[in-house]
Amino acid sequence: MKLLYFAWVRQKIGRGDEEMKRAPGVTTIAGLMSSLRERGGGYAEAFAEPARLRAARNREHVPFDTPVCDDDEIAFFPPVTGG
Amino acid sequence: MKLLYFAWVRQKIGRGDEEMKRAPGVTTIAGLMSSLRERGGGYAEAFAEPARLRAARNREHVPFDTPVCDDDEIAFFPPVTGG
Amino acid sequence: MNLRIQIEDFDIGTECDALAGSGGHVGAIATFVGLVRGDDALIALSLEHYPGMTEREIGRHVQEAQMRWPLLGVTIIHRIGRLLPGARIVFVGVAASHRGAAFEACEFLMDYLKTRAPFWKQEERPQGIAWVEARVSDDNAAQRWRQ
Amino acid sequence: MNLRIQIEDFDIGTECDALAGSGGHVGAIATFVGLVRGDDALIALSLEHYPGMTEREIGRHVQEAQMRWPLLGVTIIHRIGRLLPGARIVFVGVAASHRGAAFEACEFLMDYLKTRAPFWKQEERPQGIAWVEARVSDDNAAQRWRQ
Repeated sequence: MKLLYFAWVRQKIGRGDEEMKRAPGVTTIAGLMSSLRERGGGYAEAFAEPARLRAARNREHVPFDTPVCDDDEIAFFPPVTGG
Repeated sequence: MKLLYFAWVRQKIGRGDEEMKRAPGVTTIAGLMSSLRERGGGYAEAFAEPARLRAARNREHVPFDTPVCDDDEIAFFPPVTGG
Repeated sequence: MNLRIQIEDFDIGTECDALAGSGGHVGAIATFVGLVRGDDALIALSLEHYPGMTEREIGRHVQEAQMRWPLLGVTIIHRIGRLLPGARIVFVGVAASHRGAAFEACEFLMDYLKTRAPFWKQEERPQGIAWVEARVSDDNAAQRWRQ
Repeated sequence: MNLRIQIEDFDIGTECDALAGSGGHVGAIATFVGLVRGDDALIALSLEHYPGMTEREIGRHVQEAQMRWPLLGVTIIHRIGRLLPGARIVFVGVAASHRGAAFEACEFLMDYLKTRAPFWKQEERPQGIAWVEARVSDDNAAQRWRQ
């Protein structure tokens, strides 16, 4: 899985993207968020309040209960503010 | 009085402007139109159908019953078509 | 307000730069450029205006726009004379802090210019030259601002 | 459709010339230029986007505009990176035969870009740097096109 982070999510985590092997128990975006939060540190901060976050799967906005696959590109970011 | 003609009114009359001494009986724009029509030729053509004309007195659109004075600038033209 | 009735063409970039100013207050510039369309084998469009009255009437509508919306700048350029298809004929540019005011004032001014500004147009086609008659649909577009 | 997300500035005159084309069919070009406002002692605005997704989402809205209105050309340029007050940030240009379609599509696209396009903004002020939160009033402006 490729993970992308934007805006303050990127800043808290300290990087804009990373490759990650999906753990067998992670089947949805919500599950992925939980597993990332458990990493602690900047990840715990970034994923502390899911209501402040939005997600995209393969460049489409999706709700958190969306399933994830091994070769997905998943992005996390705050609500967009427009240009 | 200064008279101005625009668009096809100008073309029918054959000139764009002229100075004219107001005849004593001419007290309104309608009266002025009648006196111009009586000149015949292009004037008669230009003023044949008042409904097709509009008038301005001193650069303001006015109805035909508007009084005219000796030093007025009176213009006759078709309804404006915009730019 | 920058209002010009002229034979010469104009440069859109230059006009937009002037509208942007240097104060950092302008956040939005809405512009409209009208071009001569070559529909129905049009050869040329010739515009005539009433010097003095045209500027006064357009100026009055710019003032009305400035009362209705919080504007930071308005530029209107209207060309006259004989124009070929594809030629720029009119420019309206409106600067404001926010886009809503800029868009609305720009459209308001264009609706006025296209319908009630003191211009007369002559169309040159293969079959001859004819004066353009006032149009009802355009009047409706201008009329909606009166409601 | 001409869609660019870029760091570089753009030239409004060049973009308008491209929209005018050479066919003589374009009668109306409505444009919008957004500038960085220096309100509240703003030092700079920095924009970040999601490459790939931003273009796809904007492109989808351009397609929607093309279905709603008879358009002859659409250009959207959005700058990213760090921009100072007075800098141009966005250009939307719409070409059509008639002004109504050009104005409406231009405003529709701007309402979308300013509210729901995948950009994030950071404001730099004397007291510090802060991310801009999504605004409700902008959402309302975009929402009216859904009715």
